[in-house]
Amino acid sequence: MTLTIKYFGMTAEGSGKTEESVHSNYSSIAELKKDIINKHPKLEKINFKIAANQTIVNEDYLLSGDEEIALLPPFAGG
Amino acid sequence: MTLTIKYFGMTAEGSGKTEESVHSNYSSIAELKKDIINKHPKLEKINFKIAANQTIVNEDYLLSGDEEIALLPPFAGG
Amino acid sequence: MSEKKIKNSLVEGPITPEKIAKSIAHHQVKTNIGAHDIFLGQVRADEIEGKQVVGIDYSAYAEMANKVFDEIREEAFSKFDLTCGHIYHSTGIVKTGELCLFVFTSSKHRQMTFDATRFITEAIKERVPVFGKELFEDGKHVWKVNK
Amino acid sequence: MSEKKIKNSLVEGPITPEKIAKSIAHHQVKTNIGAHDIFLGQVRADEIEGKQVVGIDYSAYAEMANKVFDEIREEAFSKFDLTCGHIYHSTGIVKTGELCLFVFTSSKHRQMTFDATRFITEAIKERVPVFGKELFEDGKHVWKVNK
Repeated sequence: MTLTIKYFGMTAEGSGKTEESVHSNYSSIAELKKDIINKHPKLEKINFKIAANQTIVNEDYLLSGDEEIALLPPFAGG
Repeated sequence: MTLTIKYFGMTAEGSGKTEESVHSNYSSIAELKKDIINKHPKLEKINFKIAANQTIVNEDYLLSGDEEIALLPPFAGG
Repeated sequence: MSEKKIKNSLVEGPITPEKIAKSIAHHQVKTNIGAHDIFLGQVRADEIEGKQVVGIDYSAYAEMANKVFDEIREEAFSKFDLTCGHIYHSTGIVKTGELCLFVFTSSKHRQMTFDATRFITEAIKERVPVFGKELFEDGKHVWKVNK
Repeated sequence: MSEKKIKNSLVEGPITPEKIAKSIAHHQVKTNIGAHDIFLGQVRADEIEGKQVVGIDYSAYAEMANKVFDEIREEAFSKFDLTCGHIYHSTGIVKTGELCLFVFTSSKHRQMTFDATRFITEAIKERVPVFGKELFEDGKHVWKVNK
């Protein structure tokens, strides 16, 4: 599968990226998250939620295809 | 004493006046009110509050001098 | 007896969107403000006994109204942690669709402005001697009564 | 899968008082409206560790943000008896004193607009993926976190 990973605010700052593509067969978000943190160790200390296809998901969400994954730091709207 | 009587909205419509002076020695608002209604019988059917010197008062409020009395129909601000 | 200068909160005719914009712009120099809440009253084309309201002719016991507007503003400042609080109410004719009331509060945080604007608006409806003649196209009228 | 047209609620740069005035003026043709409630978020010159904030650089996950703005607006319409409901949020730099959020609801009666504007504002703070970099004069920054 091809996942598009999007980074925002603190997670963009921590990874040095705003977007990247990942080709691998992850089963769950938890597995993907571990891999992303390995690649971008600064993200370990950042509190973020994960969205799959623009909806917040839990770590046990099962990835099923080419999805858009976003690493969302705390919201600051308003 | 000289009382200035002010009428607004429905009470102005009912009395045909916006202001008049009354020279007499009323003791209470109740007494004054009775006299005003005798003079302007259309006011009998109108629901109004009375202000003395710009403060709402009860009918047993005692008049003590030259005061400004206002007959206030229901409020419609906003 | 001490004389306190009472602000005039009454405006002749409708309150314009431009007045509101100007008032908002004036608050941009106050950089301790984080939140504004604005209530606007607009005249509705209500149908009463088959006839449509085309406007409201507002009158007020001006001296008392301004005194009560002032009291309400002071109560709001003592109840809520506000930076600013403004009230404007129309007198004279305000046509349907036009604005007759403008309540504007500002604070560091949002909760206080929400509470304050609501408090002020409710208090105005209940306590300020403003009267409204609802006008129909045929020249007839009824007197508006706040519920 | 049905495609729903999602409204764009994101505005580049600060929200101007003129935009607000224009939006208010647009509602004057809707003569069933009796009450509007407007919430405005303004950028504060907060002091953080001895340094003053000079502005916030907002970024957003735009597609998701607009989807969530839409959901919040729909929830407000289902909860409250509204005539209109609008949301605008800034992206990019908004300097202190400038406006970053504009929530505008309209209804026949006031209670619904008070409740709706508050509901929408709280939901935005909690659920919309908008991020804010608080900028200092020396070029440094901290990331804003909603409480």
